[in-house]
Amino acid sequence: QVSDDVVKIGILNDQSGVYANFGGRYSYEAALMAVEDFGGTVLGAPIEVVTADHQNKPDVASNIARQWYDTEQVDSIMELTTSSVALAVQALSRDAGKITITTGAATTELTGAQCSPYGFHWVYDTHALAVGTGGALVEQGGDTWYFLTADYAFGYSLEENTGNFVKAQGGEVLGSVRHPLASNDFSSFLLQAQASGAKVIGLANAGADTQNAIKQAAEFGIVQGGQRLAALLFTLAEVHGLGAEAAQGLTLTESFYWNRTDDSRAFAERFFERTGAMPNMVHAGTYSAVAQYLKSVEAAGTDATEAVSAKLHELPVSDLFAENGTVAPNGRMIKDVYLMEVKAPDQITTPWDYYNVLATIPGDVAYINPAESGCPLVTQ
Amino acid sequence: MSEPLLNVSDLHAWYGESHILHGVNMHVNQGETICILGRNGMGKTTTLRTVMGILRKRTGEIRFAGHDLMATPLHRTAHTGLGFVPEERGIFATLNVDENLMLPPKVAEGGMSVDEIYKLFPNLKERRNSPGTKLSGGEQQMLAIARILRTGARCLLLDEPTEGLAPVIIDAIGEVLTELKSRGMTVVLVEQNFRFASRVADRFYLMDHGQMVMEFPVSEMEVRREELNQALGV
Amino acid sequence: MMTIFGVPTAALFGQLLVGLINGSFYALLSLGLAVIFGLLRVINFAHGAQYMLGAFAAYLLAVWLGLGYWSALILAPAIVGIVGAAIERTMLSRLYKLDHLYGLLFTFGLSLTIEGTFRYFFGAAGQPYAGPAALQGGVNLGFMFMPIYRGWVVVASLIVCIGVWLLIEKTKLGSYLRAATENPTLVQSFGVNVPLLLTFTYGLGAALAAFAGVLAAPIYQVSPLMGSNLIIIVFAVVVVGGMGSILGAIVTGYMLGIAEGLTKVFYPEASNIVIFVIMAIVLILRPAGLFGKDA
Amino acid sequence: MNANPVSKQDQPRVVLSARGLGKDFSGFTAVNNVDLDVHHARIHALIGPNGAGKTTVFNLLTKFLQPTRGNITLLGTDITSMKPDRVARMGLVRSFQISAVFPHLTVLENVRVALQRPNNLATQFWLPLSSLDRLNGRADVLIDELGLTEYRDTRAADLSYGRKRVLEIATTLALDPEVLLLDEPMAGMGREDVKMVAGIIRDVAQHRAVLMVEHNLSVVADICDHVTVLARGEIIAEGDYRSVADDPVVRTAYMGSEA
Amino acid sequence: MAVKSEPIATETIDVLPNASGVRTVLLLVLLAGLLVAPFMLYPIFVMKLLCFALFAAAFNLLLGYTGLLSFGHAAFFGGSAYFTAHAVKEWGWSPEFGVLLGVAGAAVLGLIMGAIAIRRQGIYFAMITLALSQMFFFFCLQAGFTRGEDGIQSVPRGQLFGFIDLTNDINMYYFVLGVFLLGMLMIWRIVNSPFGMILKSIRENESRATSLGYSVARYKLAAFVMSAALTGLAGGVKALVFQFATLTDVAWQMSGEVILMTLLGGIGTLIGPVFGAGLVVTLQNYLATSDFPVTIITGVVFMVCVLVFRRGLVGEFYASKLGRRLGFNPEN
Ligand SMILES: Nc1ncnc2c1ncn2[C@@H]1O[C@H](COP(=O)(O)OP(=O)(O)OP(=O)(O)O)[C@@H](O)[C@H]1O
Ligand SMILES: Nc1ncnc2c1ncn2[C@@H]1O[C@H](COP(=O)(O)OP(=O)(O)OP(=O)(O)O)[C@@H](O)[C@H]1O
Ligand SMILES: [Mg+2]
Ligand SMILES: [Mg+2]
Repeated sequence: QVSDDVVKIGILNDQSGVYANFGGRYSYEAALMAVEDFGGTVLGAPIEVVTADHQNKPDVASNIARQWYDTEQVDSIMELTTSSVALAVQALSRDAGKITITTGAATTELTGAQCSPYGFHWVYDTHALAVGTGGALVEQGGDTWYFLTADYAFGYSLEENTGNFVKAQGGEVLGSVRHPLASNDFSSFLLQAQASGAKVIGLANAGADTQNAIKQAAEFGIVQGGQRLAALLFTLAEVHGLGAEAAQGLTLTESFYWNRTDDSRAFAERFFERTGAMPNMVHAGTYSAVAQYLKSVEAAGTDATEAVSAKLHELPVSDLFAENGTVAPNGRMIKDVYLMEVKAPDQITTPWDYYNVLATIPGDVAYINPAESGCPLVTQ
Repeated sequence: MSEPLLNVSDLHAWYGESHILHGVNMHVNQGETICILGRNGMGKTTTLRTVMGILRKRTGEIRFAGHDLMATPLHRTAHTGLGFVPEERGIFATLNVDENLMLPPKVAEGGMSVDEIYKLFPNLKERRNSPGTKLSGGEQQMLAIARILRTGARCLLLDEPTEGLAPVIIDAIGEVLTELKSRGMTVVLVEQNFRFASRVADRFYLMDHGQMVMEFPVSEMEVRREELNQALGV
Repeated sequence: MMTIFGVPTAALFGQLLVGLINGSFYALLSLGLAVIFGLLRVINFAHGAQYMLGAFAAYLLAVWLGLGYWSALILAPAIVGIVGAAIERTMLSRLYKLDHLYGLLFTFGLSLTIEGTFRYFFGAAGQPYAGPAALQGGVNLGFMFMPIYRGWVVVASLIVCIGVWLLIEKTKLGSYLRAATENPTLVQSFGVNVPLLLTFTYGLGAALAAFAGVLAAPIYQVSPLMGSNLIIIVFAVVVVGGMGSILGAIVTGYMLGIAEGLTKVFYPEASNIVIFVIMAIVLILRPAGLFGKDA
Repeated sequence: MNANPVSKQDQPRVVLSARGLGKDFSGFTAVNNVDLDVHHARIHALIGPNGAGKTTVFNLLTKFLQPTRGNITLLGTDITSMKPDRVARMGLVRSFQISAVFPHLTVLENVRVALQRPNNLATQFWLPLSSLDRLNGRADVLIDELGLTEYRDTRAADLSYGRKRVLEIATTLALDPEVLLLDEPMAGMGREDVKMVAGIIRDVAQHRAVLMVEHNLSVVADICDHVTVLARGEIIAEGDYRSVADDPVVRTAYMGSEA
Repeated sequence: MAVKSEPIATETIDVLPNASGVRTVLLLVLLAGLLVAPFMLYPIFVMKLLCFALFAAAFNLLLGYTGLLSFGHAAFFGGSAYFTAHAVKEWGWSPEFGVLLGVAGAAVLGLIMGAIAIRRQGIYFAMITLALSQMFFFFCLQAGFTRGEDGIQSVPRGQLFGFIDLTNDINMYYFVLGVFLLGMLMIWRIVNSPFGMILKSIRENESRATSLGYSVARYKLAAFVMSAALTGLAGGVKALVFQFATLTDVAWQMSGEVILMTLLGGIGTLIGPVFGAGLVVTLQNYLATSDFPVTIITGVVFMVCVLVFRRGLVGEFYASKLGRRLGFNPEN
């Protein structure tokens, strides 16, 4: 019942670009851990994990995915950092009848208008980020916003979600400026944001782009001038990269924090031994996704796409990443997300213990109600 | 007689695969002006370029003033006192006349001063700030010669200095050469213009297919006229 | 708030300053390109890679040897210059006899190799590099907040540009260099060691790029691809200025940086292409470039 | 020096003329106030010291340079502001001071390239190469006339210098030009070639106008009907060779001891 | 006596008596290989190869036969991919018209870019085309219809002539092969035509061509536009094969890649670029999922080609003894 006598999982993500630390090779490591924890075989067939670098280019990603499916018997592809890539690969996989579980990308489109019966979105999305970080800042009085947006699907989605949320809370969006992915120089964009006079500058970008923007904002005295920066997608990896000094006080949203429960701590220690870094939500989420996929294969008794997807939709998710997760008909895995604050350097006692958890946002608040997601698969 | 200033023996040279010089033998004494005659393409220019070391695919022996030129890298050759005025003149377009004139480093004492040079070539003085290639052919030829006179070279290799020049200018160049000779300059001249050559040269070589086939002093010029005309295809 | 043409002065001056800083990099890089092109007739496609090498040299000097910014500012260009000279000596010098396009293609391959190698070892993401402590912070100019370090970049690039220009236009060395461009064999037959001169020139050009790289390191991240897109803009700058014109490269570099800054204020959508548009217009009106002599 | 046989020659008439022609190069006047009439069926020599502006005059006439002053008329049409290829199509064709052939094409192909244009076989990218074979007849006649038959299939690069010049003249003649401008056609040629080329020029001039720059005064004396002497960009003398050569101004400015 | 100058004696090599027969056989073997290829190899891979081979051959039409090095051909390749993808996906055009639109679009782009660039020569030309294509790149980055970094995804392959289903890889393959052969045939014809002869003479001596009455600029422009249009043909088909049009295809690295293919195969040889493209694409495919960055290898290959074998693989073969015995001429 297992095609080609092997269950093969592809981890496709950015391993050398701006998101190399965000997911990167460590996601692959997390996937390997999940396979080992599962015992290395499922239904008597060996489990294999392959990986490739898509360089954040949707066409490169599609080519690799196509080739994996056509010539290398890959059964499902996961991780898929970068929204444009995730959208492309999810669409292609849907045509090819293969499962994708996105853990790295953020756009709500994946479970919205472009949803797929075989596509799953596991870790977070732009809506959750908007509700988390956006909500917190508006609450603190940041009611006028200006966005610095990465110029592709993810950026638009994040800007739109956050903007809508801000407006819904009675705030105002003064404008936005778009920058190409992997920009070096944010100074002129920052100056425009500064000139807008908005109270909050929303950084609708991610990875190294956000790090750079924060650093350069400091150079131009933007925070001194009284404006706040909202790093809308910022994880442990980037906090570590930027350093606690520069990152202190940032508010951010993640769906996982390693130092939150015993289970997560135990996983994190093992992960640290293998990689030298603590996991962020993408790494933990990839572990969870692989594990859940294997469980579903086992439960379905086959690796056939239809059957496994059905199980993925059906089985509850309960592991170190998600305590009580469920998968909605549009493919969205729904669980709690957390609002965090980066501690001041002098408060950090354990290495990597960067966060205070400010609030837990329940899954049904964080994520769009599946019925309103615009996904045609959801029967109203 | 003492050792010649320049002595070339059994010199062979190649352009890529084609063997152009087939054992050239020639010598030039201190203070002498010799002239290499020969039809087009017989290897006159090649001889000069090989002696100077510009063409490096060569065998044989070249000695100049006690130096073994076969073993001397091109940029050291000038420092032995050899100066070269190429057929195509080699004026630099991006430098003006003055800069062109000042370009070659001084290799020895005793060169002419800039004032002396401009006295010799008044045309050049007039155009001293124009870019080199904006000069006409004749002006360029003068500049090419003038340029070497400054460096203090003791032996000049001159390749067809009168080519494409007007008769008055040729006259002027003839005077310059006579003047240089009186100062003890040694000159190796390549010429097609035999009337000009016989005015300035002490001795002649006739070149044919990459070899020197005849050698005679200027005094034998008249006697050999017939023979020469035949050889040169006049 | 004061405005000019409906644009707040702070934004206007801010963008002008950013433009001037970008212009400083354009000028330094196009200067190096012009020097190399002017004398070797090689379009140094690896210039962007050498700029990156400068930044990386500074970064690695700091990581491995703990050397600070100021020593890197001297050492990194020296190292890159020597590497450049070695490459010229061993490889590039074989191409002078051929069509100049081969020089372009060779350096293109070189840049791919260098960038690929650094990408392999350091990833495409940037590495942070700390600027000198003395130049941290900024001054409030009233209309805007100017980071001191960025001011220093403008000053340093101006000094270097003028210095190099004087070297080439006003010294004997410069006239050797210019003459050697046209007829290296002849200059050599005059007793000048031309191959050495060319090696020196390429080294100088590479060092200039590396100098720009060190200046850039604290502002931008140090990343393997930092030079690869910049180089094309710099090409356009050189074309606008007039290929091989040293002065043209410098002046155009600053001018286009500022033009780009202004575009960001008035019509941001076009800021990426404004330099190329200017290039097209200049080519139509003055094919030899603003400062170029008619070919 | 002997006069040309006038018998089978066409009647002279002005085909190319320049009035008040002048050219400045950034402040330096290379050519000034030149009036020139070139006649059909005559050989007109332009001589003068180096730097007199002869090549520049050629460049002006053929429109490779744009004159600063003055105007040029070709066959009754004002061509002062035309492009060089246009002028060439009107029948004014030049040769270059430095020989200009297509080195990697054979002699035949060189000539055919010239023949292609008047025969409307230049833009057809859909036709096979063999469609050019119908030009071979005409090309062979030219090649034969100029004594290149032996070299018909030799690449131009492999020809001797003199033959390259002859080939250049052949391609020029292939266009059957009204006016032929030759810049130092004999420079760098062996004596035998000089004679041959002089003969060819004399022949072709029977039915067209020739304007040539030449330093070789014996050739000028031999074949030219009319001589214009240029010095410092201006015309200092004009007339047949003898009268010009006897002119004391010309003697001091140009001819020196050789006259 | 005249200057005696024999034509330079080249090493005499007897051309094999049945040389042209051997060449025909070689060609037929190649053709047969292409016909059965989709059954032996991964069809998408072979299609990619054919698209790039045509791209390189079209590029070579300009570089190899006109002597113009364009560093901006990605604009035509990627531009055409966008036009085709947009027409097919958004307007529902059939694939053949989509590709034709791509070709027309690329030709228009070529006309505009060419008109500016041919004002200069040599390296200047290369740099100007590079800059102009970069300008087009930024245009594509910002224009709405290209969808920026996301690209035009899921382009339907549709039905060729309304009845051949191209979603089938084998059908698609033969369509691509047909286009490829057609393109190569056109290039071959252009090169060996009266027009090609003039291009050649312009490359050899521009001012002489002018003085013979040829409007050099127009010929160059015409060659540029033809090359752009054929490049567009390759680009449009590629968009259908991969069902994708992205910025990668308009980026300057793509222009570099096509130069590499041509250089590696042999500039100025008709099938050199085909082999070059084959090698580069195979290499990239092989390395795509390995850790080792392709750029290093590409870069090194570039340097080696330029330094030691500038004639390229096919060119070197032609110039070799065997090649010459088979009657290939390294000059052409
Ligand atoms: N760069 C070159 N490559 C190959 N062969 C060459 C080259 N230069 C000259 N030759 C050949 O070498 C031979 C000798 O040429 P050289 O220039 O020395 O003749 P020359 O006697 O100076 O003639 P001229 O009077 O025309 O200047 C000729 O047959 C010529 O074709
Ligand atoms: N492009 C230019 N720019 C500036 N000056 C020029 C240019 N071309 C020629 N000249 C100048 O114009 C004058 C005439 O040059 P031209 O080449 O016409 O002389 P010529 O009579 O043909 O001489 P020659 O017999 O030596 O070839 C010269 O003094 C030259 O320096
Ligand atoms: Mg000679
Ligand atoms: Mg002249």
